[in-house]
Amino acid sequence: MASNILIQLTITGLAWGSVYACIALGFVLIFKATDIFNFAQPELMMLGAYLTFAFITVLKLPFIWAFLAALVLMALITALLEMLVVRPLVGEPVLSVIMVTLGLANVIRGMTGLVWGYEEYQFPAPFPKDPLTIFGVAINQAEIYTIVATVILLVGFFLFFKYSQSGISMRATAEDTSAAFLMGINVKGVFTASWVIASLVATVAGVFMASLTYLDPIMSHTGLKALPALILGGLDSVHGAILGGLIIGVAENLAGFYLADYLGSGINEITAYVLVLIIMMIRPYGLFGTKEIERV
Amino acid sequence: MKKLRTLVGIVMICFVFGALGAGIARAEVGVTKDTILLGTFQDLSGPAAYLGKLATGVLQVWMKDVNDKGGIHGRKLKLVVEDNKYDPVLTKTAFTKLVDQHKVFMIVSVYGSTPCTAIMPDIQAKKIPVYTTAAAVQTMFDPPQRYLFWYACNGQDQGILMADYVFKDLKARDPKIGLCYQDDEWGKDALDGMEMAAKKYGFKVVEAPYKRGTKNLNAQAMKLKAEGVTHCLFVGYAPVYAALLMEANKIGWKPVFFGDYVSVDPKTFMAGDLANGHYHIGNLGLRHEGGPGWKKIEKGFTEAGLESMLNEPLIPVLWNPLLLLTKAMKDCGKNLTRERLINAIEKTKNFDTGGLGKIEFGPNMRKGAHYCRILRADASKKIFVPVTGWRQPSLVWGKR
Amino acid sequence: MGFLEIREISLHFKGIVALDRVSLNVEEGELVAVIGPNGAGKTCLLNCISGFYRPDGGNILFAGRDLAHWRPDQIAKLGISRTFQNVELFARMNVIDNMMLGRHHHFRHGFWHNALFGYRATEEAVHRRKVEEIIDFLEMERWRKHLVSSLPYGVQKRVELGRALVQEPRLLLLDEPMAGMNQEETEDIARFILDIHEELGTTIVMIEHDMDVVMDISKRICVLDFGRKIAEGTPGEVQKNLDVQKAYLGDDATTLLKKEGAG
Amino acid sequence: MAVTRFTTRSYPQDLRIFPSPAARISLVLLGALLLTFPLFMGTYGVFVACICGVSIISALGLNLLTGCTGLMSMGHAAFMGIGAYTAAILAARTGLPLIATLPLAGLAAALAGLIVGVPALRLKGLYLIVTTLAFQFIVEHVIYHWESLTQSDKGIALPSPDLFGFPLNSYQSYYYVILALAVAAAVFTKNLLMSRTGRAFVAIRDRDIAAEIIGIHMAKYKIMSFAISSFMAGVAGALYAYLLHLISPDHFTFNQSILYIAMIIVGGMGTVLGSILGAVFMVLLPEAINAVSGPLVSAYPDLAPRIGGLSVMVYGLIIIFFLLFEPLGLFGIWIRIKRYWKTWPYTY
Repeated sequence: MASNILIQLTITGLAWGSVYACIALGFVLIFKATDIFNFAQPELMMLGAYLTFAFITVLKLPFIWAFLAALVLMALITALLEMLVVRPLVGEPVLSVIMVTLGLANVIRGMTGLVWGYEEYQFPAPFPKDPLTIFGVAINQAEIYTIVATVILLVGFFLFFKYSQSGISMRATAEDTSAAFLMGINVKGVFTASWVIASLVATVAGVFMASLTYLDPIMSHTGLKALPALILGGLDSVHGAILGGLIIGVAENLAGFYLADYLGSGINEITAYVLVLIIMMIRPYGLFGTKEIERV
Repeated sequence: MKKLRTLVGIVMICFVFGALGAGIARAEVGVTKDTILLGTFQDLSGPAAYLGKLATGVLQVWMKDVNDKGGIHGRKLKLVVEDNKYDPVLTKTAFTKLVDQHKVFMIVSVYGSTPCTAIMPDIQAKKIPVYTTAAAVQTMFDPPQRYLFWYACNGQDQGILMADYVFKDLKARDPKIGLCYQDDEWGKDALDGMEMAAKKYGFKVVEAPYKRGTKNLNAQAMKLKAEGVTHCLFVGYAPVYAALLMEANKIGWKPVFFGDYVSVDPKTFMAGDLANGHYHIGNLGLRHEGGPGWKKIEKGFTEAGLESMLNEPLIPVLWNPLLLLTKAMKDCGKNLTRERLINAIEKTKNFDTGGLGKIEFGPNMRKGAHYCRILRADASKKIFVPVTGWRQPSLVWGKR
Repeated sequence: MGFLEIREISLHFKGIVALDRVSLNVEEGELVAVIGPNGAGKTCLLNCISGFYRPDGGNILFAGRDLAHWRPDQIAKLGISRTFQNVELFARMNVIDNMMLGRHHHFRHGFWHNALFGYRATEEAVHRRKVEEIIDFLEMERWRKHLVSSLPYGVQKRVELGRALVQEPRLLLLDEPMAGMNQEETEDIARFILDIHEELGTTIVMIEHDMDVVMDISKRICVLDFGRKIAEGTPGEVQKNLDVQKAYLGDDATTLLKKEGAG
Repeated sequence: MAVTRFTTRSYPQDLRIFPSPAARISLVLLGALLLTFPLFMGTYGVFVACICGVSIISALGLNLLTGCTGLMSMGHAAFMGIGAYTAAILAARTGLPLIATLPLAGLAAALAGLIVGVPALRLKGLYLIVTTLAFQFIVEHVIYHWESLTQSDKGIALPSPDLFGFPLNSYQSYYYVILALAVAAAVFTKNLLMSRTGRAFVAIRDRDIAAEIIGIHMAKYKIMSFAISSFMAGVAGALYAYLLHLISPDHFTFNQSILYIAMIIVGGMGTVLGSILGAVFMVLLPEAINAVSGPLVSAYPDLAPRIGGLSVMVYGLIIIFFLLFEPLGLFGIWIRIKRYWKTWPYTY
């Protein structure tokens, strides 16, 4: 029984961790390519979920088409945002760029509020509601899909960066923007592409988070936990972001079960932050991040 | 030297204006020959904005109804709404603005434990009637404060009522009773009630609190399941209740659920069939019962073009007190003052709401709701059906 | 014991050898130049002296003190100041404020004094006077209140030199003070360096690429290549050194030179 | 930053906080206006002014840390919370007077600042931001769950403050306390920025490595910046607590931290005047938004549950607008207006 509980908690934790990992992945992609830290990533996640929802309920599209339509629309929106709002700030101090994305986060959140209001909606998820029972452990099908989809995404990204032409130019741009530019890589294109890809991953995360629960504007606040996940893994490491997300997903669910009696009921909501604080004390550049050599 | 003279001049002009402003005295603040100015702060843009929309709608319909019938002794009602975004500081700002700038007669229909708590000291200091609050905090009416009227369903009452029902009506044998609650005053009140009942009936409460805004209730559900809970009371918002139901289904845990009065809400049915057959505790008349009170609400809302709000079962929480207020204001006659109004509210006994639920205040009683019913959710029709009559908890609520 | 003694210091980055058992002695009042091709480890050497990098082996002694356990700011306080290869000025401040920062550790009163007794205009004025002296010395009067980011590159380098000077250093480290300058500016800076060396008597260690200047003004030259010291001596000696020629011109060129000499 | 080409001032004159006679005269006028403010503004106006004052003190603190030293903090509200709760607990339980609780609240927050500051020494950029974010959430959690001390969301009610036996039971009288402290904080910060400490902060912000090599003890100044900034936040929090009479964990949330960041961006990073302008602007902004959204809602009741999005959006747009078009914030606009009038009528 006790081990069943542990497995059950871990699987749910992994599902949530996958969602955090997807959001964190978006953060890393943008950061690696453009050195910009996009605080609006949780909001992009929320927007993706809401758009999918709107396509399903208003246009009565089947889930998969609605999802694809949302992906396309999100790609367009983020490409525009990147070109109009973020690009003028490339090269500005880190602080102001971060602040712009914070402002962007507010704008997206406000627009979502204006359009859809502050009510909760049931998300018409395509996954069967009844759990599967495997070896006496009941597992939500949405959770399985979340985990599987994240794994597929990760493998896809790995291959994309390793072998595809655009993946390689993105890596090159991340390594040294000006050199990449001189090598004839379309740096602007890479910048836009990184934002677009990040928004697509965010949409996936949003759809899964909404499927696991429901749709409401507080989603973005939950999505903020991808930040500690990211920092935990190390800012510049893709696999670090994924692992960080998973670690935090599992850790918070376990903490919610085992520690809530001792440390207060909200402990699962702050587990991520406690973890990141501890890790920062030991390794100031995250578990997998690289330590920079500074020069003068 | 010239500058100094200008300065003195400016200061003196300011004094004169200030004195003029102070000099325009009225018989009672907010009441003129033909108007009564009411104020309210509502969450128009925060996390509880759906309530803000509802409350403003209810107030609109009520004022139109009163004014169309000639107002209160010829005085028309006027309303100032301030947005507080459910934020304590902005609530305080809104309160100060209503009282000191708009100079309202009283404050009506406010809710939310965080915002209402933030202005408690001011209500006492400024002696402004606040009628009524629907904040789920015991301190709102216990100890009673002269200027603060409260009308909602008390957490303690619900905790006790649930245990009463489990032991007396369901006659459950050796039940394990659990409580999943939002870990604020609202939930803790319910926990208090349950613990009082636990002493009486001899059981142990299994607690599973969660933080407001939490989306993943897996740990809570697992904990309740691991403890073998058979009857579980949920205190929190309806969507979270639906999430808990789904989580319970996921882990194959099938207790009898009780929802509190806030989850007597169509959003509970976000969980679909999973919500079917579970119990709720409610203190309000329900629309599908078709009582005269609800008929009137339906008419008013339809005329105002707000039909979409009618499926909110919580409307009477805001509506009932306003009916009583109309009567109390009329009882005051032409000489409407804050103190006389409060006395009039206290004196109104056996007030008829048309089947919407009881409301009654007394000289030392600021808790307007005393009776509840146990309801049962019917997922096919998305309604809640009463399974008991109006009842009071078997234990008397008290101070923590 | 020397004034600045560098004893066999080594420095590695992720397996790359930046400095390999480099030693150098500088006497008080000397002007030593460090030269070498790009990536020879010259700047690393300066970074080790100013405490920004910690050598993996060996030690550095300054006026008899081992610098191994001193923080960069403490080393600055000991009397070592420096300029940087890429100008490291505080771009959003004006020239005076930049130079006042150089006076930082000369102030006697700190935060508490300022907070409790108000603004110490008298002390500020004392240091301001020193700053103005250096400004006069480096002939920068007309840029005093300009934001440094609005100044031409050559002037910025001069401001940086000024900031190092107001620290009243006993040892001045200059990292390519003439890089990216035109002929006139180079001559100006060379004159200032000589003035500093002769009038103020400051010991100077300088990295420079402009061979003409190096040969002109320095008394002793140390040559680094791939993190190793390959030669040391007077300009004449260094010029004749075969290793140095090889390092600068490559193997083929050296053979070419030899052949020409032979032929 | 103005560029003056011709200066006829002596060094001590140049080193004054308010160099020109024009500045001093306008200062006197402003002072007179501020002193007489409660006489012609209603209670509500004074209350809002009080909130402005508190926000100014807090924003000055954050600007010192973020604007001047370049250490971004997303946990400023947490420091205010620590100050507020210290003051509230001391005042409610031990009955200490305002004059004692204010500095103690500041010290408690400064202590917390030291605790965050030490690990922050090794952290840069985003790592630091997320660490302060973590601090914010953890403090919120502790305030919420240490019920025996903080009474959780029931909140702590504070007694009416008094100063040397003179009761400050109205906003009007309390206004003067806040005014005095806000002015003191502004003068203190200005003074600090003009001294070697302030210069060291800015040097660390612009080029930390160079700063260290020219002799600035980075660790010391970073921690100092954290401590001073959180001290000011703590005092502001305590003032806030007395002003509101009752504080609860909801007063010091992450959103508040973001609001303070917005204040210094809108006002102008790293300047005293900027902190003041930004704080006032952001406190008054909801009023302006309400003036628009109020009529909108009464015209279209269906908009009511959504109109809130408007204010969230306006906040975001304002932040973006300032960063894209006016990075110096309101301070920059002010400087431009000043320059325009200085050369008027010879503007070209």
